[in-house]
Amino acid sequence: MSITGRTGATPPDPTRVRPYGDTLDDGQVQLSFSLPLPYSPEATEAARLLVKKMGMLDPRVYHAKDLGHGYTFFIVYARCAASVDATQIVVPKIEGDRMSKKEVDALIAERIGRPLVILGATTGTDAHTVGIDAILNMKGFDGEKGLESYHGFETHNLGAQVANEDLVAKAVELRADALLVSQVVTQKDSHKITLGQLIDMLEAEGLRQRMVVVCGGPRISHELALELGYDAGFGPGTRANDVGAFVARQVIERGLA
Amino acid sequence: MSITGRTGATPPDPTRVRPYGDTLDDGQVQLSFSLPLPYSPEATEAARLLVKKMGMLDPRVYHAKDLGHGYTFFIVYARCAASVDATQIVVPKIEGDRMSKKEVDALIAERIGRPLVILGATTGTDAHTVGIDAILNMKGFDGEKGLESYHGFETHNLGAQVANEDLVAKAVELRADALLVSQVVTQKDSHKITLGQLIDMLEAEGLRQRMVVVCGGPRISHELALELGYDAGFGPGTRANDVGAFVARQVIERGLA
Amino acid sequence: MSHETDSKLGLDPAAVASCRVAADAIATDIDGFVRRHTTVAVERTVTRLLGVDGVDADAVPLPNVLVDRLQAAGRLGEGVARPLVAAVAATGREPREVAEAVSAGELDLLAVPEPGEAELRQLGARLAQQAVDRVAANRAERARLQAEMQTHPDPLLYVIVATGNIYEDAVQGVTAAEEGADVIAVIRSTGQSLLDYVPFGATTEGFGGTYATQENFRIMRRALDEASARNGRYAMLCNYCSGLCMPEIAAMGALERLDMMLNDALYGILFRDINPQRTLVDQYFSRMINAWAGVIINTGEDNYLTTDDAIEATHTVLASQFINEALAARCGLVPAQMGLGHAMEMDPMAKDGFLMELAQAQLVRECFPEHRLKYMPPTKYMTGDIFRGLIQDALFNLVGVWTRQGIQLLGMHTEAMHTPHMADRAIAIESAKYVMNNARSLADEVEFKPGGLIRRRAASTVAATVELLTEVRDLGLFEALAQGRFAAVKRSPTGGRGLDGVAERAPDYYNPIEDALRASLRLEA
Amino acid sequence: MSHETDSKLGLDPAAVASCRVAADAIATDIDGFVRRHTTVAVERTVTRLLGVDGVDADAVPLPNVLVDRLQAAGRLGEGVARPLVAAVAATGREPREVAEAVSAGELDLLAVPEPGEAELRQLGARLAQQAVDRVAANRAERARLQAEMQTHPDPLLYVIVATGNIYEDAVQGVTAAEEGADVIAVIRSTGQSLLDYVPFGATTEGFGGTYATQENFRIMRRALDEASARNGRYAMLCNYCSGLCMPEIAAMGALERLDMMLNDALYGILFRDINPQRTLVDQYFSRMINAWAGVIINTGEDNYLTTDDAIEATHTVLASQFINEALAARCGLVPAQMGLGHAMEMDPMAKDGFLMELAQAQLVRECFPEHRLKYMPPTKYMTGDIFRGLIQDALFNLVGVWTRQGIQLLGMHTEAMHTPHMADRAIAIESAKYVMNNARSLADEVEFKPGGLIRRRAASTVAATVELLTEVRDLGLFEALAQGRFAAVKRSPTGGRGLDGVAERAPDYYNPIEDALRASLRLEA
Ligand code: B12
Ligand code: B12
Ligand SMILES: Cc1ncc(COP(=O)(O)O)c(C=O)c1O
Ligand SMILES: Cc1ncc(COP(=O)(O)O)c(C=O)c1O
Repeated sequence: MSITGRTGATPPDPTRVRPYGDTLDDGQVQLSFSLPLPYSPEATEAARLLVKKMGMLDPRVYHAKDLGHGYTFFIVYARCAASVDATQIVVPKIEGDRMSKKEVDALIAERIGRPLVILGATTGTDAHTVGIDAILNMKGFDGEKGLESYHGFETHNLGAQVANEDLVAKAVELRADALLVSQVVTQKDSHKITLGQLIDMLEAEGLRQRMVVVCGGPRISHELALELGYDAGFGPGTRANDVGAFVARQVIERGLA
Repeated sequence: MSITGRTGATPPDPTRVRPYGDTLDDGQVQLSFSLPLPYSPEATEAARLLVKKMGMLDPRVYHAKDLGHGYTFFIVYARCAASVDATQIVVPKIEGDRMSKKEVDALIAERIGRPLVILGATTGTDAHTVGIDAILNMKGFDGEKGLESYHGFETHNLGAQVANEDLVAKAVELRADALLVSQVVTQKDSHKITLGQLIDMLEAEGLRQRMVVVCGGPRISHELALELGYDAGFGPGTRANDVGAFVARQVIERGLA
Repeated sequence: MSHETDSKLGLDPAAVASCRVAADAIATDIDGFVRRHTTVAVERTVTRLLGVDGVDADAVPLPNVLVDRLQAAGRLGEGVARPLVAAVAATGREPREVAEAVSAGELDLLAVPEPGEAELRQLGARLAQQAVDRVAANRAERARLQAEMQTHPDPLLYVIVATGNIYEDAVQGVTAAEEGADVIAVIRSTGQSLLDYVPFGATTEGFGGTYATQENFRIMRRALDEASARNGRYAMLCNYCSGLCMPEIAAMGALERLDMMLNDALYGILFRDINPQRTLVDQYFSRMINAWAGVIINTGEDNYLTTDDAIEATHTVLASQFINEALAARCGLVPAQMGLGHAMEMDPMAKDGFLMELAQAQLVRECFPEHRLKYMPPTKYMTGDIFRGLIQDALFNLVGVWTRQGIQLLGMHTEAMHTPHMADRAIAIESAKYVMNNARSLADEVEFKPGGLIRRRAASTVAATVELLTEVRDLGLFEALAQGRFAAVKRSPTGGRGLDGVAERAPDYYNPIEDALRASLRLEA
Repeated sequence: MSHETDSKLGLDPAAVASCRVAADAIATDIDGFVRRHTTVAVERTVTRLLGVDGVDADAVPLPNVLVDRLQAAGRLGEGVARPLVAAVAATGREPREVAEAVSAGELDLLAVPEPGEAELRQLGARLAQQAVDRVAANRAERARLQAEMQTHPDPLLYVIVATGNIYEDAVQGVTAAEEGADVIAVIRSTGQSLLDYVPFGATTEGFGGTYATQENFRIMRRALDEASARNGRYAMLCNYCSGLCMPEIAAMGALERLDMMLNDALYGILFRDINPQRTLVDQYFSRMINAWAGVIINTGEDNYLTTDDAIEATHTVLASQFINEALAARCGLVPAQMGLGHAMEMDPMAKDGFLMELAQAQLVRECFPEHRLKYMPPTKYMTGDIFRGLIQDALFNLVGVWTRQGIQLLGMHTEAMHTPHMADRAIAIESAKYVMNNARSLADEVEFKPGGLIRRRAASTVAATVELLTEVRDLGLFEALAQGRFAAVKRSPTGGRGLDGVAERAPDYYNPIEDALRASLRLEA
């Protein structure tokens, strides 16, 4: 790895992207972690060696803190020798231009002619409702009203701790056009398990293709949602209009209404 | 890498030490770095891929911040798959039990019988004196008086920005028993350059073996000092008595006085 | 403290007094309801305190075996003590042996002939007294240990451990105690509050926490006692006494010398959708146990600001604290045991938000001058930006020491990602110690300008609180909850989980533990 | 502001007034000395402002070529303007062409016949006026740009860039401006202050900074002007006007529209071992240039607390600020241009350290109510613990906004390891914006208890300051420095670097730039 820096207004090379501290390609990375070793010079050396094993150059342990009971915490800076080719990266994204509430309502009125029935819930033992409420309820989020306020949607918010079976039963009962599922707790991948089960159940009942099924939550990406068999996934900062637009477009595209 | 956790009061295995988050061997590491890529989902993906290239598992980009002008900052957590064998680590250390000021003075009085002449300076263009003052001057550091207060030492503090030539000349003039050199600025390894030069000059003059030569500073370790040809190196938090004890013992062991 | 001259906020003592009057009326109303009912959890608690523990072959806890039998027979309203004590009298066995026999099918709990009422009550009282004495002994032991060791000035530093594995929890708790934490709270596995039984044994695979089991309590208590002895500082142990097994957990905690318990029916109603009738009845009994055990309870008003807006809805927090105070007092809890909860949850991007938080925290302090207030850090507005998060928590710690809170729940800079890693907690403890020491005397030094933003904010919150409490008094608490007055959540008195475990007390309802506690706590019978 | 009723600290206005009286006497003494001397740097500055720039074949800057010649001939005391203007008159060339000719050996500067004194002075005055006008135009351009763009409330957010490569510096400065920094300071390479010439051209390999060269100034100014236009906020550019070339750098800054300059002889004396006589003379001229250029100067008293103890030695900071104020005023700098330096440098582990820092910061604010105080973050007690460091800086930012400082040097959590990385700076800017917005009105809201720790600390600092200033007045500044009254460092008037560049002014000393500046600034001739 040659550390060059600029000799003029040299732009970075996107095919060989490395971390940047204060000099182009210096590779500077900050790390912190604990080791199950008593606070000692040997522990500090272990921390240094470990960072070397990550393929880093010049690891410098700037801080070692005795956590007690045979554990030590470290703050390390080092230089990353690896690079990535940013020109080769493709991230799946939800397509279509952003639409406002008004535009979504207009699209539904024009192309579907009846309000779409949306069913929302936080499933499993997850008790977090703030995310799904932000999308569904009148109040909304970040100044953007929730789907409840749209003419184009008839929304049902089942709240949290909803068993997948109950959600599916309710979907059948209300002839839902779309299911909106929130998962916030991600410890031991519990979100993936709960989300996966729902898709299995919908497929088993032959319902999966008859509705739009999307999920959301702070650790949900569109990519992960696709992997889990959802039509879309919405992460942090999502606002209702984007979700509404996606649902409406899907229903139209797939001729579900 | 098998993530196990304890099923009882299982102690960690020192031959296979991995980072510890909240479960034995979970490998949790926090990283942060910037990339010269505009804030975008692709940049986030690049950050994730880069951490994978470090040999880490499950990298999760928790935060991406637009730094403007085509740069983005990331906070990532990931799991380190590597481990180190802590039982094999040997760190060179200064030998001998700690001694108090009184003990050092007594040792010198008894075994040498005259005050040792100590010459201290911060060399090169480095203007930081607080560290060397902490060791040499009356006031001392951390409640421990400096070497100036010892009966066993006659100290000369040349201050900062001292050229290596001037230091060597002064050492000859005062028939110094020990040189204490401080280096604080480490950018572009300037400390190593300046410290290395001094040793070269002392050797060229045939003086190196006739005195104790030690260095210190926030980024100096005993190991680095040995590599650079010094008798010892003192890092952050050093107190005068430890330096005094080392110098006195060396003079006695090497029969320099 | 609410007196004008003592108040840094220039609070109107009359307004504060009317909050207390309204809250007392609300509590009186609930008190009447509670005294007419019992629940499966209350009855299971009675069995536990009478010495029943363990599980049957299907891993069903023996307290459930006994009480399920009672309930199945439609006799829950009589209380489990009647048949249980009768069985003890009839068989000469210990209650635990009786339960084992019932579970083994050797004994039909409901077919045992009752001795005379006087004999039954005498035996019941004796067994109950043993339980009450055992709890008193734990309380004395705590007092002894605390007297021997150093104490830390308020706010106490409170941290959580939440690995899902009790053995990891113990390691984490011990390091936290070593670093200076005063209180170690063990977080529960996500699903537990909805379980209508208490799991048994040590947990090694919980989700986001371990189960509150008696064995887990024991493992943690032992680890912390050892650490306390090493450190010369008593480490308090805290767990969650809420959900469908509220009073059972109180009993377990009392038996294992827990020092602090999250204990609030309103939390369960609003955030776990537990039936309001069920959990208010459960809470009453659990709080008597906590009162007698010398446990500090923590209430959950801090959570309101996660579903409602902290700038708009602070008065709901204060109103609920007055209600919780009135409810707790009726169970024998003294102010020093009342960890009334509140939180610093405003959007950190709000201009002058720091001043508003300061006003709120000082207001709560002045309204509850002798209470050990529990102050919750920023959570909702914590993001993946751990560096900003550290600063949010530092400002929170500054407000905490400045307004002399009682229990400072330490914020974690990693709040938005995971339950705390060992180092996250260490960083949090170190920063709290730093900030609080560095600004220790701020409260003595600083005054708030009359007519300024801080005083105005406090005054308007009090005014809104008076209004809300008056309204709740007029509606009744059940109806107020149904109308969504708290946390922006609506909960009907017949909705949620656990209503089927509630029964009206029969005329011959018998609960010797309750009787003994009322006597010990000098509560109205 | 020092009036009792306006003071939050209840300061005694008489004590503050006696500080000013003593400081004025000290400055009068220095003034007399300075007016009798010139230096190689002053003379080189004259050549620069007359238009001389560039280097000779050996990379020696042309200003040095001219002045070295003068000094070699023992004629430094006459001033370079006399022969230079004479040469212009004689050859009809521009001063720069004259310098090139001298350097090429085509012209002997000291052999040119002088025109009559009147003619010389007329031509000198015209050339000087061009320089003064060019600087005035830059000043007007700054005013125009600032009027067009948004301004940020004080404290201004000040960050450094210090990559050692001016092209990286530009990238870092631009991102900082985008993130909200108000001032971008470009740090100098470690050795520059000891160089008795100004390097030439763009730097790509400095140590811990780039050289202060005119080309570097230009590169940064251009980059920041572009960023300012994009952001709609004017980004100020700052550099270091100290060391052996103090006035030359002032001239370069004036020509390239720098907005702020670290400019303090005391810093050079104490921390760079620069000769006191030399740098005090240099400072005088440099400050006149800065005054006319509309540059805000920063003084270096904050540094005192790195070699001396912040709790014990704060009064030395305040005393030095009064001296610097008096010295600066004599050069035409107005209070709004005086960035008097102080710092938050107490051991963070000190109990109630936050209160003491608050007292100090408020005290400095009240002593210098109209000045743009420069407030330095924790540096000495920053460690490798970046998490604690972030909090130290957050408390510093809180004190800054609470006491309404003028220029907030943003602390970096990585202070103990490296000059800031791009992200370190971004984190610092974001946290400062957060804390300052969140606590924006604190100053309006909070009062300090009479007789409390904060007021007592302020009063005792003022008392110690009066005492120290009186002592320095009696000793004279030179002797006080020799005795180690500041920063716990002793500096003799004949020690340190650069004394050989000082000369007594000859009776016919001529400096048309000084004359023009005095006239423009309406200073006593
Ligand atoms: C508020 C909160 C609570 C409240 C919840 C109240 C309520 N009714 O929701 C209370 C206090 C009750 C609570 C309890 C618990 N919590 Co909690 N809680 C949080 C907290 C502070 C904020 C979450 C939040 O409201 N964010 C704001 C919303 C608006 O953001 P969001 O959910 O991401 O939603 C947005 C997007 O993701 C998206 N979105 C979300 N869902 C959906 C769905 C669809 C269909 C779409 C399209 C979009 C979408 O749109 C939303 C708007 O943009 C987080 C920490 C944090 N700062 O993130 C912890 C956190 C989520 N909780 C956590 C835990 C562990 C718990 C407990 C289990 C702890 C315990 N054992 O006691 C309990 C039990 C709850 C349970 N079983 O689930 C952990 C989860 C750890 C993990 N990664 O698994 C966290 C991260 C805290 C921590 N560090 O420990 N919690
Ligand atoms: C104080 C200080 C200054 C003061 C110095 C005053 C003085 N007379 O010393 C002033 C303000 C003048 C200053 C200036 C500069 N500084 Co400075 N400064 C610091 C600061 C804040 C603290 C250093 C300190 O005093 N530490 C306290 C002492 C007690 O610790 P210590 O030096 O480690 O010493 C202990 C041990 O290391 C050991 N020890 C040290 N020396 C020796 C010698 C022997 C023989 C022995 C046995 C032991 C020993 O014992 C001591 C006691 O335990 C650090 C940041 C930080 N927090 O570390 C930056 C820092 C060192 N400075 C830095 C820089 C870049 C500069 C400048 C170059 C910036 C500039 N361009 O303007 C200038 C120029 C100075 C120069 N050319 O050297 C950088 C260095 C970056 C790097 N890694 O290279 C730092 C890290 C700040 C930063 N992040 O940018 N600085
Ligand atoms: C009073 C109270 N009880 C209980 C809990 C959480 O317990 P669980 O979700 O396990 O019921 C909380 C959480 O914040 C609480 O504040
Ligand atoms: C007033 C002043 N001048 C100059 C400097 C540093 O400049 P140098 O070390 O490059 O002379 C500082 C550093 O803090 C300062 O405060």
